[in-house]
Amino acid sequence: MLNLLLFMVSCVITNNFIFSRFLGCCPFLGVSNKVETAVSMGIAVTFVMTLASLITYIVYHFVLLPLSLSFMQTIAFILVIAALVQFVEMFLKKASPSLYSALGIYLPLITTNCAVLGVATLNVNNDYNLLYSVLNGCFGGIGFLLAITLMAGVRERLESSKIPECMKGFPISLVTAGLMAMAFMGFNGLVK
Amino acid sequence: MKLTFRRGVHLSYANKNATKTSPIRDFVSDEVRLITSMHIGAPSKPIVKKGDKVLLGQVIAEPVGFLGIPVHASVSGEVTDVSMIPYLGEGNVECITIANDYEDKWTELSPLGDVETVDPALIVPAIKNAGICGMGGASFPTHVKLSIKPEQKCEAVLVNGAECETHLTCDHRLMLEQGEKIIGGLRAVMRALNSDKGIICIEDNKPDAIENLKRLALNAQGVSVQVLKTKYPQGGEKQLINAVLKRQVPFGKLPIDVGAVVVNVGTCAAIYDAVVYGRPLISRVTTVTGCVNRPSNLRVRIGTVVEDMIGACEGFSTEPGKIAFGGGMTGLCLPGTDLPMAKSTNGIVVYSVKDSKSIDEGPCIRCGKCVAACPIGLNPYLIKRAADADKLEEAKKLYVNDCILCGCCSYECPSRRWLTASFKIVKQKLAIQAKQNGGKG
Amino acid sequence: MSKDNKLSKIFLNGVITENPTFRLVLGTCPTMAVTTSALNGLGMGAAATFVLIGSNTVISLLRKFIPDRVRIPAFIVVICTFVTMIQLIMQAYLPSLYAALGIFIPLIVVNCIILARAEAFASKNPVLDSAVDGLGMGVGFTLALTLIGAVRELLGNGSLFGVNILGESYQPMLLAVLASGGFLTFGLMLGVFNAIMNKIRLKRIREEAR
Amino acid sequence: MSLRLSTSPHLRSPHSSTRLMLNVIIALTPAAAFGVYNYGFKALMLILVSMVSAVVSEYLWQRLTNRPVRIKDCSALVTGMILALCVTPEAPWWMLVVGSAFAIIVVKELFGGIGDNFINPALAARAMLLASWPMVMTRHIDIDGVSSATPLAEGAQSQFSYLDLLIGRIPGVIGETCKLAIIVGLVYLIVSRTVTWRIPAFTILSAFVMAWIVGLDPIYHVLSGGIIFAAAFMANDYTTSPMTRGAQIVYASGIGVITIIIRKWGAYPEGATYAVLFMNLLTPLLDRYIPHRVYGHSKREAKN
Repeated sequence: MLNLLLFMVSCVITNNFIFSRFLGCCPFLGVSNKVETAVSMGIAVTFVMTLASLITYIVYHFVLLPLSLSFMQTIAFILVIAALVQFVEMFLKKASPSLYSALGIYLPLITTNCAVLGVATLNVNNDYNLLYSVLNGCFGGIGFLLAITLMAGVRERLESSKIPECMKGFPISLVTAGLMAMAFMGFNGLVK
Repeated sequence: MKLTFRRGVHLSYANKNATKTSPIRDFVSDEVRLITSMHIGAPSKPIVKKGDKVLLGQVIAEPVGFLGIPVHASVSGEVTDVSMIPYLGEGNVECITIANDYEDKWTELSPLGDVETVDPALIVPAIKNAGICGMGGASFPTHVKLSIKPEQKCEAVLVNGAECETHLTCDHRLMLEQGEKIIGGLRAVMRALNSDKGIICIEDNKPDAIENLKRLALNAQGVSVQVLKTKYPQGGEKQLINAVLKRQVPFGKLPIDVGAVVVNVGTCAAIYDAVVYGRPLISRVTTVTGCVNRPSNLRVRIGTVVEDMIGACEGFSTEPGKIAFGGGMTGLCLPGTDLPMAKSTNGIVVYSVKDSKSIDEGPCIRCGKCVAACPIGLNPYLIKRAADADKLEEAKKLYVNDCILCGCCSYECPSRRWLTASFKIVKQKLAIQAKQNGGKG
Repeated sequence: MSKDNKLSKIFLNGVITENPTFRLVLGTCPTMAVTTSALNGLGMGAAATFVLIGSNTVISLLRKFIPDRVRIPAFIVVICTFVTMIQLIMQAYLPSLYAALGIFIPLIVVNCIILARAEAFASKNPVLDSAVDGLGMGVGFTLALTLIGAVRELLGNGSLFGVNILGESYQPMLLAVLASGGFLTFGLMLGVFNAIMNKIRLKRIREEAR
Repeated sequence: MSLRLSTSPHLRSPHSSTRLMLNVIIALTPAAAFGVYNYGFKALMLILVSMVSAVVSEYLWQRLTNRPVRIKDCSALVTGMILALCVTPEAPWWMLVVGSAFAIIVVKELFGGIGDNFINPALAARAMLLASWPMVMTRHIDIDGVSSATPLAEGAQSQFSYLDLLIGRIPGVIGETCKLAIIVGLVYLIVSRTVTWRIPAFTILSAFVMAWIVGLDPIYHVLSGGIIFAAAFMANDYTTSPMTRGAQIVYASGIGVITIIIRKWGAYPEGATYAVLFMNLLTPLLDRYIPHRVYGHSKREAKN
């Protein structure tokens, strides 16, 4: 039980997808202008990462391994994820239009979010069982949500700042992320 | 127990010392200039013309519209001019000039008699006829404030004796010297509103006034004195209600909606005169202080010209840099000394050239002192950010319309940013916008 | 315009004018993740270049046959094929580099540069142009990654391509090779790059005005 | 006679930005003086090097980027001084130069200068130094100049009495050891109305409670390490701390709790630096989601 808890904490903080694994940086930098959109994006990513962990686990262990097609891993995963995102989009449109209007526009972006394919690949590389895979997806997503929300909060604050011309946009966002990553370093060793 | 509201600022009140012990002096000048828009609402309509002889207290301009109140001659003599003059950011207003013949002959008055026996229904009309408006600075017509709907109940009448502004001591002196009138006026208001509770609210930096009114209140039914902590802007209507009654007036509502009516001490004394003697509002106490040789509290006729009042205080002590109607936090700058004071002018403060230097804005250091000071609970630094970028909608979402322009944020700002000033502009712009939209719809 | 001239223009476009890292800021994840040393940057860049050239060529060849509606999945399948190829090749011949780059080799699939070039260039242009475009973009990416890797390696380790440069007395600034150093170095280098570009643009405008 | 027209208010508080920064410097002086008394000339040199290089970095940057030079507001001096006070007296001087330049240029000026940084410059610089040169930054000497372990290092817990901790007879960084000197400075800050009591009080209180909950000696943990220094001079840094009362309380409590979490379970023996940095990240969100209630509006309305 304690192990599980520590694992979750490590997924969210010490092994944060953004600040220590560099996965999902594009949406992290691109969709963090406003807190509201950042939160929506974070939730969408968490959702897809959790589902993707589950499904890629099944695909890998019940299809690829028995057929000894594990070298097809990447191609299989990316197709599964693309299909999954499509499916989630369709499902949301039908089942919950309000949620769809909030998250809808972010879903297509998630297909090419490396955090999603990353978590699937990491699960396989680390030999996680089903529970750990899903937890890795879910709490990794929550870590992403945390990171992008904090980032959006800071960036909203920076809106009217007198940032030098050459640093505007990506450069200052990257420096911000770097300083944030430094603050996260304090939690190193929290999970041995 | 001393009560207060949340946040606000602690000011230095040393600048009150110059006048706080000097008794009220009477001063009458050769000429008065009475403008017709001394109150909020449509300007009154002059009914005299050049050359007319007028008596003291005679109606010289008639009320117009729901908020209207009449203007009375504050001296007896001859009308020498009726013309438009520019006045304090209101554009041109009509002004009636009367040369004083020093006879002080009263026009025919209709007193109602003792405040405890008069028919309550007659009190509010008498107040309207006396031309009384809020004398604490807001100049809102008092009869409108007291005309409450039948379904509304006034639980308490608050008398505002906080005088939280700097420099000013006119209310303080009035409470010391004419406490009976204040309590009498309060009783009249209580009877008019059928309210059985009257609370005189005074900050604890005026212990002599508190003592005086506490003693006098013993003989008045339902009247008590509430001591408040000294903090700015304690005398703001909303803050006072919050401090004393622990209630907040919802946005867009009036104090009466939470069962309260707030009346200034000066207004109370004027109401007493109007009811008991039938006298209209022709004079008031005004503090003249700052760089003048003899800072004083003057009882002057309404419409006295600033220059004459400064003369009554034996002139400037140094070269003046800035002269303002009102105290240091909300005072309104005068372009010259030839303007007359009005019914709501509670003080004239002369600043030296040194104190009038323009202040350069520094960058915001986000110290949060403005947030900690705002008595309304706004985020002045955010509103200023929106204002600087001319984002009116954003400023509106940040509740800039709730701002009471008390000046706390500007006072506290270590970077000397012009917060209150820019909020005033934003509010004006929003008002214009709302008017235009209203016109279209 | 001669053929050679056009090709060299396409090539330089990828290397400088539209440098995927410094101008377009695409594919940021590997840019920061693997650039702890110049060699890793070079390796990552080379792998991406291989995939870029391959996918651009194949997609350009197939551009008339792929129906518009399924083009994105089709592109991904093509890209994925090349990624799997390079993955297997590296696993076999460069196991240590493969281990250092970790999951960022399979993640080339979702690297926006590659899909973006397929969509914006290869699906509209002939084979040779597309291949050169892939090469240009790849070289631009490789150069940028190697440069960032070199700076981080120099600061964080005092060495360049594994060779000690700054001597024994240099106390390495470990931060540069940590995650946060990745963000900071990339951000600051991007800022410097922008400043230089702004200067050049300003100069050009001034010259034109003259 | 020409009269100036200006909008109210006509009075301004005596606290200018420069005055506030000078107050902070005055408040830091006892801690700095004790550091110099303890560790000698070397500590004094480090403090001066740090302050000077901070000011020089700011001046150069502002000149090079054609911005108004604002070194007169003394904020760079404060940053440099705080940075020097939270490094070990064993640090080489060039490290302070790198640290101050990083603090001023990367953390502050790149974001637009004073008031625009989102994270505490001195602390970010300390974290940077700690991450870059961990061996040097964690080398400590005791007051006799013998290298030894800080009171928070494993196995060192029983070596020091509460009194040792309070008056600073312990190894540690230049300015953080003598809690008494820091408290004197803090009291000055509060009395001079430079800062309010809320953030320091809640930081220390929450650390105390948290230490007690997780079974550590609360008095020992509050008195050792940088928690009191952080509470006095870092947590209530104007620019990076929240402004509304509720947000300040959450922020300060977060610092105390995270400090103890890092001390108990983390890899670093001392967590105050990172706790403050982490809560700095939350500041914009706290300010936004825990606003003051606007007079005459309901609470729910105020959140949007």
